Amino acid sequence: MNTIDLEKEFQRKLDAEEKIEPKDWMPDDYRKTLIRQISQHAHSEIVGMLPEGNWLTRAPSLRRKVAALAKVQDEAGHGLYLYSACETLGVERDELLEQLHTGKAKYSSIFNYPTLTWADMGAIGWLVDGAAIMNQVPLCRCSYGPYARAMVRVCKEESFHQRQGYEIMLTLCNGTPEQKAMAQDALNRWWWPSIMMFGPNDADSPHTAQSMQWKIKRFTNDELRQRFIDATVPQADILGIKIPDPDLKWNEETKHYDFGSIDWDEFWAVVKGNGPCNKERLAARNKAHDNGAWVREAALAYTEKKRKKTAA
Amino acid sequence: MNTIDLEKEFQRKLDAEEKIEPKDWMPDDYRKTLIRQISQHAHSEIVGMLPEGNWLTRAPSLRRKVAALAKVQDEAGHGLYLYSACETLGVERDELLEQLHTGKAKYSSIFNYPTLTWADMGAIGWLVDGAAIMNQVPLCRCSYGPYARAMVRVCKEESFHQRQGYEIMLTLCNGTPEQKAMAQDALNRWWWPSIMMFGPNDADSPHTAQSMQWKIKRFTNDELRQRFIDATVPQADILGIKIPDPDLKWNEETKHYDFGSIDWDEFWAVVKGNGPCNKERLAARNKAHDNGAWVREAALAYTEKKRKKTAA
Amino acid sequence: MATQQDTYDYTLRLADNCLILGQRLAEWCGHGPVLEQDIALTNISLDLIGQARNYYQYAAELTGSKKSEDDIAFLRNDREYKNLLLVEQPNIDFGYTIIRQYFFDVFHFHLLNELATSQDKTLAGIAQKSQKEVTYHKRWSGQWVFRLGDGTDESHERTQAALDHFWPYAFESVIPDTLDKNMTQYGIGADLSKIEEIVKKEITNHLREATLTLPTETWNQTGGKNGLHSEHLGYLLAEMQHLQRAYPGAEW
Amino acid sequence: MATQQDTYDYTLRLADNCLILGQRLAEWCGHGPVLEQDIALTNISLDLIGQARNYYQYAAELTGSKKSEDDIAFLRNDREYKNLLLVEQPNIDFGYTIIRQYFFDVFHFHLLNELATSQDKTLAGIAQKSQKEVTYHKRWSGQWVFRLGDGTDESHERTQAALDHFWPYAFESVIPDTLDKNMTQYGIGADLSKIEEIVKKEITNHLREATLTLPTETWNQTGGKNGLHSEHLGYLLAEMQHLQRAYPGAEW
Repeated sequence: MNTIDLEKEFQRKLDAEEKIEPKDWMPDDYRKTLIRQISQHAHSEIVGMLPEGNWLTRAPSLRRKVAALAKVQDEAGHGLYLYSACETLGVERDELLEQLHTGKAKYSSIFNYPTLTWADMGAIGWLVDGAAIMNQVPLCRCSYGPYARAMVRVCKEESFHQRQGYEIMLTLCNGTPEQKAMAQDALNRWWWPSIMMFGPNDADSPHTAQSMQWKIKRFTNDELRQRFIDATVPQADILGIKIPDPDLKWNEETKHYDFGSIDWDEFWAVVKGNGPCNKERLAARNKAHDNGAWVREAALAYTEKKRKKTAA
Repeated sequence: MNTIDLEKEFQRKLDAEEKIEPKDWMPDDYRKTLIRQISQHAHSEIVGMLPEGNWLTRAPSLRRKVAALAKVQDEAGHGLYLYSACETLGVERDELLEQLHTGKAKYSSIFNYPTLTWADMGAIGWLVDGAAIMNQVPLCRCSYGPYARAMVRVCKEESFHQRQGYEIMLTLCNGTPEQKAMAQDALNRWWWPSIMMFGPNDADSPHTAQSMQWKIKRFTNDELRQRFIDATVPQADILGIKIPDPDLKWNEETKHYDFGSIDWDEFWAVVKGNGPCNKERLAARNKAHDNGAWVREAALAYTEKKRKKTAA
Repeated sequence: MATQQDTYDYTLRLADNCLILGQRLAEWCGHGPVLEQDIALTNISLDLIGQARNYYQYAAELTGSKKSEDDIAFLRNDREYKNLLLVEQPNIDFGYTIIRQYFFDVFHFHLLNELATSQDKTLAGIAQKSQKEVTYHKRWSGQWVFRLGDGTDESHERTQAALDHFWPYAFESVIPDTLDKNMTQYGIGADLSKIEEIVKKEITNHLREATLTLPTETWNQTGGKNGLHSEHLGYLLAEMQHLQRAYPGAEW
Repeated sequence: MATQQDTYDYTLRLADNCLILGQRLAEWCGHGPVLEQDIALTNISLDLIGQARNYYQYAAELTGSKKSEDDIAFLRNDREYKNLLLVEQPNIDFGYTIIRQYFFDVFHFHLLNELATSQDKTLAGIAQKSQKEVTYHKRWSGQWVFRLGDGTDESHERTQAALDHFWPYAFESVIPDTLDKNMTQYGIGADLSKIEEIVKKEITNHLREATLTLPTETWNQTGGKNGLHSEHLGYLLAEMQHLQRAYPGAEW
C-alpha cells in the first residue's frame, strides 16, 4: 500500500474503534506520542514505588505491612507491563530507563512530594490512585492495542489499591483524634497535587486535541478533573475530613462541584524539577540502577557461560 | 657512657622511682613492651568509642545524650594522649593505626561485645571503666614518664565516667521493673567479660614479672582482679541486682570475695577474633579511616598550598 | 509434655525469623538491581511476613490473652526477639542479601520438612502451607548464588566477600539448644540433629558448584535464639515499631 | 504583643534546629576522618544539644505545665518539629557534613547576634551564652570549606557536589514567615530581613574564596519551619525517640 492508503486504513480502524496493533502501519507522530505517554506512565509506576516504599518498614501492623508491600510490588508489575507495551513500539527498556535516569523523560509530578506520615499511605491510595484510575479507565479503550490491554490489568489492580487507601483513611478517621488529625493533614497536603495530576487546563494543553483525535485520550484534562472532584468530595464527607479548598461547593445548575483556582506556578515548578523530592527520587532510581549494574552483568555472563557449555 | 653504665643508670632511676624520659637510654625490650602496651591502650580507647557510640543517637534524655557524647569524646581524647605518649618512644601514629587496622595490634577484648540495651551504657561505665581504673591507677606511677602523666589525666576522667555509669544503673534500678530487669540483664552480660579484662591468671601471664620489675606494672592481674571484685560486689548490693556468679561469697578469713572460675576458653576465643563484634569493630575503624583518606589528603594539600603562597 | 510456654517460645523463634528477614527484604522494595528482581525480593518478603503472621496468630492464641499478632510482633523489646542472628544482618548489597537468603532458605526448607509432621497440628499446618513458597525461595536464591558466584570476576569477588562475612552466621540455625531438644523430644519441634548434616552438605556442594571457596572457619556466632542479638537489631526494631510505640493502643 | 504560644513556637524552632543538627553530628562520633576532627564534630554536637536544652527548658516553662525538656524534645510527632530542612539532611560524607554545617553556622552566628538583643530576656540570655560557641563553629566549618574546596581535585569535586546538593536548602533560614515577622515586630525575634543579605554575602564570598562554583539555582526548599519536612526526619526521630516511646513515663 502507498502512504495515502496506509493513512486511510489507519483512520478507518480508528473510526471503527478497531485496535491498532504493533505490526500495523501508524503515523510517526502517533508512535512518538504513544512512546512518550506509555514510557512516562511506566516511569511513573517505578518512581511511584518510592514514596510508598518509604513506609514499608514502618507500617503499623502486619496486615498493613503485607498490603503495602503487595501494593508497591503491583506498581513494579505495572511498570513491567507498560515497558513491554512500549517495547512493541520499537524502543528498548534500557533506552527508556536511560531517559528516566538522565532526567530526559518525565514521570508524574505527584511522586515528587514526600510521604511524611502513615496517613500519606492512605491519601495516596485514595487520591493519587483515584486520580490515576480516572485517567486510566478511558485508556482501556485507547486505540493502541497493547497499551489498552495493559491498562485493563492495571486498572483492575489500581481500583483495589484505591479502596485499600480509602480504607486506611477510614480507619484513621474512626481512630483517635491524633489519627484523624493525621488523616486531615494528609488530605491537606495531597489534595491540590492530586487534582493537578490531570494536567494543565484544556486551554493550556496543546496536545489534547490530537490525542483525542487519535483516540489515545478520550476525555480532556478538565473533564477528568471535574469527574474526579465530583467523585471524591462525597468520600471526604464520609470520612468527616475537609477538603482544603474554601471555594469548593456544589453547583445545583451544573450538577458539578465548583472549586478554587489551581496554583499552576507550583505545578510547573515541580514539573521543572523544583519539587520537594525531585532530586531524591531521581537519585534513588539512579542509585538502584548503578548499584545493580554488576548484578545484571553477572546474570548475563552466567547465562552466556551456560549457553556455551550447552552448545559445546 | 657505655652500655653497662647506661643499664646501671636506668636501673638506678627505676630503684629511685625516678621517671624514665623519652631522651633517656632504655633497654630495647622496655621500649618495645611500652610501645605494645601504650598502643594497645590507645587502640582500646578508640575502638572503645564504638560500643557506647552505638547508643548516642538513642539516648533516652537530653541530659544523658550530652553526658554520653562527652564521655565518648573523652575516650577519643584519651586515645590522643596515649598516641602522643607512644610517639615519644619513636613510633608514629600512622604506623600504630596501620597495625590496628590490619588486625596486627590488639585492643581490649571487652569492646568486642555488643551494646544491646541502654543499660549497657550504665554497665560499661560502672564495670568496664571500673576495671579500667583499677588497671590504670597504678599506671600513674609507671616508670615511663609520658605514660604515667597521660594516665593521670585519663584516670581523673575515667573515674568520672565510672560514677556516671553507676548513676545510670542506679536510676534504672530505682525505676520501673522493666528498667531494673534491663540493668540486671546488662550486669549478667558484662560481669564476666569485665573481670576477664585483667587478663589471664598470673600463672598464665608470662610478661607480668618483667613488667613489674620495670615498674611498668605495679600489681599482678589476679591482685587487680580481686581488688575490683571486692570493690564492686557491695556496689551491686546497693543497686539490688545480683552478680551472675553462684560461687561468689565473702571469705571471712582472707577478707576477700571468693569467686567462680572464669571461662578462659571464651576469653581466648574473643582475643583470637571470635567475639560477637570483632569483625564489626575492625570494619568500622577501617571504614572511618578509609572514608577519611580524601579529607586528610585535602587538609595536607591545602596546608601545602598556603605554605607555598606565604613563602612566595 | 511441652508446656504452653515452651510452644509459645518455640513458635516465636519461627515467627521472628520470618518477620525480621521479611523486614530486611522490604528495605529493598523499589531499590532492586532490576525490576524483575525487585519484584522477586518483595515477593519473598511478602511470603515470609505472611508466614510470620500465621505463627504470631498461633502464639497469640497460646498466650490465652487478648494479645493480637501485632502486639507480639511489635511490642517486645530487643532482647525478647528470638530470631537467628543471620536474618537481622543488614542488606549491604545484593550479593550479601543473596548469601544471607540462601543460607536461610536451605535451613528453612529442611526445617519445614520436619515441622510438617509435627505433633502440634497448627505448626504442622503452617509448615505445610509454607513449603511451596520456601521451595521457590530456595530455588531463587540458589540460582542467584550460581549467577553471582560464577558470573563475572566482580560478582565472584563480591559474593565471596559476602560468603566469608556471613559464614559464621550460617549454622546457628542447626545448633540445637535446650528448647530445641525438648521440643524435638515432645514430637513438636524439628529435629535439628537430623537436618544439620543435610543442610551443611547441600550448602557446601552448592557453593562449590558456584565456584566459591568455602571458608575454613568453623566458629559459629550464636545467641539470637535466646535474644542475644547483634547491634543491628535495635535499629531495625526502632524503625519497625515506631508507630506502634508512638501511638499506643491505636488501631490501624 | 507576643502571646505565650508565639514565643513557644518561636523557641521550638531555635531548639529543634540545634537538637536535630546535634543528633546528625552525633552519628559521626567514633567514625570521623581523623581523631582530632572526630572530637571537633562531637564538640559541636555537644554545644548544639546544650543550646537546645536551654531553649527546651524555656519552652517547657512557657507551657505552664509540668512538661519537661525531654517531653518536648522527644515526644512530638514528625510534623511538630520545626527545624530547618537543612539540618535534618543526612551526613552522606564529610564534605556534605561540612557544607551543611557551614550554611547553618553562618546563619546561626548572625541570628544569635540579633537575638542577643531580644526583648525576651531568656532568649537574649541563651543567645549571648551561645555566641562564643557558634563563633567557633563557624570558624571551624569555614576553615574546612577552604581545605576541602581548595585541597585536592577529589576534595574539590566532592565539596562542589555537596554544595550543589545543599544549595536549595541554604536559605530557608533567612526567609521570614508570618511568625518570624510577628516576632520581629514584637522585638523578640531576629529580624531576618536584616541578616539575609549579610548571610548570603558572607557565604558566597567564602565559597568563592574556597574556589567553589556558586550554583545558579535560585529556588529554595522550604517547609521545615512549619513542620513540612523531608522524608529523612521520620527515620531520625524513630531512632531518637525509641526509648522514650518504648518505656512511656520512665525516668532515665
